[in-house]
Amino acid sequence: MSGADQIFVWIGHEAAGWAPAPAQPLVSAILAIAGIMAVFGACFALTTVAERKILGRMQNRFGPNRVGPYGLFQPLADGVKMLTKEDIVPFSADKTLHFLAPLVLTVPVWLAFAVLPFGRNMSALDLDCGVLFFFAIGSASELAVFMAGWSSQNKYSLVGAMRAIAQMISYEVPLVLSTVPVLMLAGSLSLNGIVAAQGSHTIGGLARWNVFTPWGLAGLLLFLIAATAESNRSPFDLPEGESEIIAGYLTEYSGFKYALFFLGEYLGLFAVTGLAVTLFLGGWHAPFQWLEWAPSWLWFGAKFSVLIFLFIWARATLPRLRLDQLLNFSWRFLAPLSLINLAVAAAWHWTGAWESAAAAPVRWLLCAALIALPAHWLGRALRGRLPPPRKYRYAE
Amino acid sequence: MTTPLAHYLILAALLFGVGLAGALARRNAILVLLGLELMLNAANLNFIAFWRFSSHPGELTGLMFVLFSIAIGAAEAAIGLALVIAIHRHRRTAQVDRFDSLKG
Amino acid sequence: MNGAGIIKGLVETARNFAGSYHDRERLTTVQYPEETLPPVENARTLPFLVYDGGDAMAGLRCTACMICEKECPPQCIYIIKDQARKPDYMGKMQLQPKVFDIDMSVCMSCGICVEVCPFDAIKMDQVFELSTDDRFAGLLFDNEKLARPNEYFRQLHKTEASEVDARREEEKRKAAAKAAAKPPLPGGVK
Amino acid sequence: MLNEIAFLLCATLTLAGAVAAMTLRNLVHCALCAAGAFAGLAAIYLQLDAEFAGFAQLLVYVGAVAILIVFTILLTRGAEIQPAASPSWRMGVTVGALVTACLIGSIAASPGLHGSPPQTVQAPVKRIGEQLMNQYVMPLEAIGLLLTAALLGAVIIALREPPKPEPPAP
Repeated sequence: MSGADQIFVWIGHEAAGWAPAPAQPLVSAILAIAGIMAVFGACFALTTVAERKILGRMQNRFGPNRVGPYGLFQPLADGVKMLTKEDIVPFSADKTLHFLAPLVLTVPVWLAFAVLPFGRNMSALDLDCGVLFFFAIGSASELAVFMAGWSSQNKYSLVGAMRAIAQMISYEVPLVLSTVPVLMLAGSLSLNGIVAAQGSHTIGGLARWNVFTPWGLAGLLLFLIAATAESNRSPFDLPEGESEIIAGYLTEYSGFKYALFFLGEYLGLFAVTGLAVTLFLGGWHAPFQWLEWAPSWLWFGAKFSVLIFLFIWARATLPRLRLDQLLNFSWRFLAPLSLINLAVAAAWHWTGAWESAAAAPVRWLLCAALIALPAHWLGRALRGRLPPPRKYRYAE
Repeated sequence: MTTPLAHYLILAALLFGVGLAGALARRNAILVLLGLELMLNAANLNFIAFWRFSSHPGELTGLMFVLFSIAIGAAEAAIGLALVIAIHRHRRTAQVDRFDSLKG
Repeated sequence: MNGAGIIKGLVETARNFAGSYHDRERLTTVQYPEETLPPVENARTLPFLVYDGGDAMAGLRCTACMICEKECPPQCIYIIKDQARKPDYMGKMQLQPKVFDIDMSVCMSCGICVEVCPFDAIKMDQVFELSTDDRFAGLLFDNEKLARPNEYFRQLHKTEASEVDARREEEKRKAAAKAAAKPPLPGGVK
Repeated sequence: MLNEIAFLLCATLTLAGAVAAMTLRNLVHCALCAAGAFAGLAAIYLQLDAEFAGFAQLLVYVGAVAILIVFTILLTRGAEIQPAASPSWRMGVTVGALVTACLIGSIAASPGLHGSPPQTVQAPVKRIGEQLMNQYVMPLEAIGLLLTAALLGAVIIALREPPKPEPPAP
């Protein structure tokens, strides 16, 4: 264990040590909160500009490059703009709810970071039922979205909010179901326990991450798709589909409240990405045993960045779905597939004794087939429900 | 842990009273259902409090009861609200005192 | 295969992402204040007045005939005739404007003034960087500000300018021939 | 001391939310206040060391039931201002007050409700899971059946009835 690995833990201990003994738990809690808020606040600022630059490059554009070197100070300019904008509240709006909605969205999202382990000994709160806490906290965002849409007294807002809630409820099912195999095989709801369960190594020093198993790979894909929908990102950004309903539930928000919504959405994405890293990608563990010398928080950050890049990549590539496609995709494809994945995980667990060099690939391929074939059939069934490709009479 | 059991029980009693009064006094079927949910929650609070203050909490009986009760509450809400929607479709109202005939 | 199209799309965007870094050709954006697109001959933005010779006010082709003022749809042209006259390119005495104002904030760049001008005196410019901190006085251009030499016109719209010049030469030649054929009336042309 | 303050805060939130949910005239406000009350109850569960129950409460009541209620309100056009109470509201309030008085009276009369709990309680998730899979496996299955039945029932009840087939044209 190198010193760099535990540097943040050490700093926290030292700083809390200065405080009088009765206040020490409070001080270390405040330090943890400040650390999380600083890191993920900076991450938010950086991601907004990185996302715009990457989107630009993927569309053969430059992206923001005016404010500061390489446009890195763009978030500052955006922030100043947001904060100095007039805060407009519609005349007929429900003022209290209109004010509360961004807070109800943003505050619980910050709480979700409390249980994520960012490195060795680096989780603010080691809850025995951390995953449950994470999803329980996340349920507040639906209410916040409803509050925002309904209190604006605007039809676009209401339609956007109803779409958002329908989408969040539909995709929460595969999101939670795809985590269940991990919890089942780790035998723990605590995120630290789940990371510890992925800490051992197999032949060649390869780590036993969940993603290296068939059910883990399928679970990660299901989880990422559901997480994209859950955080209202393209291609599932119907609630804000600007071509149809202006900006959905954000239509009547401006200035700082809009910025809060923006912050809440990105933080929700970060939280769920952190959860994906923890559940499927081994948390802060290195992929190979001989790479364990690098600081654990660096590994977490690297995996986190890769997943965030994946989200941005998908956003640059895929067009927005229609509402019926969206709901059909969740209920007819993702939800059954995540249930099947549960059974595959059980099969994997049941064949746990097949560890020999000859049996291990058989086990892997068998389980992969068990999940790939249903995926193929479900996909065909889903496509069978789509209307036939449109014929353009005068295009030939 | 200094809050005595009596405080939790009194809170639960008050919650139950509020839910009961609301369920009896309001006319909207959704609010009646909400009152029922509050009463259910008051009972849950009692279970949790008694479990916590029992002499052998390792048995988890009260906790288990609450978990099942929460599931039943969710099922009840789903069915109740579906009924409200179905009745609203026929009678164009959600006021309980207007559901006064047996024929749809 | 499920998702084959998605993978194809992802590969395409990834190719764009990597390609835009090593292949400048892919980036079609022109970074405006530092670089600009090469001028296009047919580009037209706002009107200006053409003059011949060295002195802008003396050489102004405009004869204050008021046609452009009447035809201008948003009525952004304002002309007052001068009492003094001056000879035009054919030697004919013509009126001249005392005031010729165009309110550029009102002009809609339709080019009708150019179409109707019988003297080729008003033409379309290619400037577009007109930002000013005074939106009333700063965009009200008078004849001093509007006047541009014929060389400028030639530079902007080569084809059109050579046509105009050839026509004017032709007319000038005809007028000179006519003047040579007919002895001048006593008292000059009135 | 700190514990007592936290309890008072949560209890106030819960009761205020409940009272508001039962008295406000705008149904959407009622539903949101009820969600606040449910969240307050979840906080009290946490205070009673019942983490799992608290988070389950939050997940089910705030995340699902409150949203369901809100959806129903919008589907039944209940967002318009409601009459505050039925003609018989006095009856309802009286009955509620009487029941509450009875309960509180009996609580006050019972001895032994003022002591501290005997020991710190450990209710690890693992133990809850083991209990669910051993001692409570039948109730668990029953609940699963109940939820499935409720899901199907709710869908079928709320489903729009198919339009009656048109009589074939002569």
